Amino acid sequence: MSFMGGWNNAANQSVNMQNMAMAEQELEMVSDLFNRIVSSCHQKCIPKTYIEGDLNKGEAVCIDRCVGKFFEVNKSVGTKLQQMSGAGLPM
Amino acid sequence: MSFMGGWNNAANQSVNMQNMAMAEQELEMVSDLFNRIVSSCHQKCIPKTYIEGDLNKGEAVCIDRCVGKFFEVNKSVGTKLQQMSGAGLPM
Amino acid sequence: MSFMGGWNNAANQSVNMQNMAMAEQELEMVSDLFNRIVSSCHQKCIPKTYIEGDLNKGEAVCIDRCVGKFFEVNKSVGTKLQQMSGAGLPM
Amino acid sequence: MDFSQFNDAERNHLQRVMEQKQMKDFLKLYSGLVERCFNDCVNDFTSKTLSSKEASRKTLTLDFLEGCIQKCADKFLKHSERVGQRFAEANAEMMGGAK
Amino acid sequence: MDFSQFNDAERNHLQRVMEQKQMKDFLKLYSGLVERCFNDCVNDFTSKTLSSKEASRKTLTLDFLEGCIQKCADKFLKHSERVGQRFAEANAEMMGGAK
Amino acid sequence: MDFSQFNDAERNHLQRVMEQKQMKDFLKLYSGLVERCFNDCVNDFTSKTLSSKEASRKTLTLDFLEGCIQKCADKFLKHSERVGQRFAEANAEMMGGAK
Repeated sequence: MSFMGGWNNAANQSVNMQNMAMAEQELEMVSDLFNRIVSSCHQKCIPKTYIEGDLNKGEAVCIDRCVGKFFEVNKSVGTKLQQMSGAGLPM
Repeated sequence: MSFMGGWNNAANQSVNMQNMAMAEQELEMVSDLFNRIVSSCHQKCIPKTYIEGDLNKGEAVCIDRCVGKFFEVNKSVGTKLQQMSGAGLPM
Repeated sequence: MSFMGGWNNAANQSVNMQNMAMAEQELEMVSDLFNRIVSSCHQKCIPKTYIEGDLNKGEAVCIDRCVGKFFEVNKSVGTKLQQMSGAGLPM
Repeated sequence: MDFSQFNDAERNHLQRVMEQKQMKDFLKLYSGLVERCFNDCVNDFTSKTLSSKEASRKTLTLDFLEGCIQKCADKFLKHSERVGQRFAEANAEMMGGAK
Repeated sequence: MDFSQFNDAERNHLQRVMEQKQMKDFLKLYSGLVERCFNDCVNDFTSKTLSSKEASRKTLTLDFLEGCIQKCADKFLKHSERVGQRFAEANAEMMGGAK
Repeated sequence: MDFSQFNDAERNHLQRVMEQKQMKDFLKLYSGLVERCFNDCVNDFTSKTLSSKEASRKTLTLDFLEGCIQKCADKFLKHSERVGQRFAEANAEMMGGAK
């Protein structure tokens, strides 16, 4: 019964539209970040001469490091912007 | 009377929202495809030295072939993705 | 009392959805124009060798002129498109 | 797209959607054209206003024969129109083949 | 994202949002792949149809071993998949660290 | 934009729209900055983490004077701010001229 409960209750529950908008925005941000990483790391790691359809060893290692470094930059810039925002600087 | 019928009937007809969403998505896809072709074929066929405002013969022929080839690639990749999707591969 | 009036009246006023859609589209256009200028002028005026975090004199002057010229082009092309649109040409 | 599958209310709805879409596409064409022609034609920032090489001073008098911006805009519109024609043909063919 | 903070109605709502998002992301992957592989592989406009160097003629028979387009598409999908794996790990780590 | 043509309910509505827009624009600025500075500064994938040339190790202590990423981010924000000032002036002038 427990796993069915969700659907029975759902009709009587109210949906907090503001929370939903925030959750949707978070989903949007994660998906946007993913798409940007796919694009940047493709440019950095995959040569435009397509000799084979598989990823070779060098490309695979490059992708792993590229994703890691992109996350580092994303975090570092995010921290910077939050500090500025908190300090009341114009953005 | 026939061509007026549409507007008289419309008020009593229900709009299938799911069908509408699918139709809107199809419109969106066609328009997105068009914009990408405009952009790619401009890059491939139009030199950045603007000597004249008209398309010359070579540019016009290039555009025609570019649109045709883009459709070919679009179809080929679409077929590939459908096969993978049908085969249950992760995407 | 005057500056509070707005909020008291608001509940009884109807919102013209068509006007709102047009106003939102105008906001969207202004914001889109701004983002394109930021991107184009960054490409034109800021070298990719980041020697310092500040804008130097040359970069600052370049940005000012770049924004001015972008507005000029925007206006000139807008005029052109309006004339074509008024003349019933296909777009 | 095959519209015969829809009832009148749905066709009315899609009609409105397409009109909004056309407006949006027009604005996109406009802003894309400005961006492209600016990037291709304007490279000199030693002066405050567009040079005669960059753009004809007679823009407002419909004289679109001189200046890089004007030629670029003209050519881009003709390019878009030609792509539109070929696109419509290829799309119709694809739809025909799919039936 | 932490879903435990939401009630069932909200979870149902987000479920539908995520399904729509997945469909949109798939279409974006599709169109991005076409654009990228077209731009990288097709540079010859002296012929009307794709050359064998640009794309294998046997596309429809699943023979994806020849032709630039096919290799490019294959590689791009594998690239996206690998980025997805690393992304999920890095995201999980970030979320763990934030608690 | 001239707001005097709207009634209070409409102004309230537009107020909310603009607040949402500002949030979206901020997120766009953020992601655009990350993408740009990553592409311009990070080109070495022989190491797993950012080198000191790519980014200062002291990022979290507000030391934004060293490292390509930090300089790029600083410069981009100052660039955006300056474009914003000139944009507001040019926009006001255009609006004034249109009346």
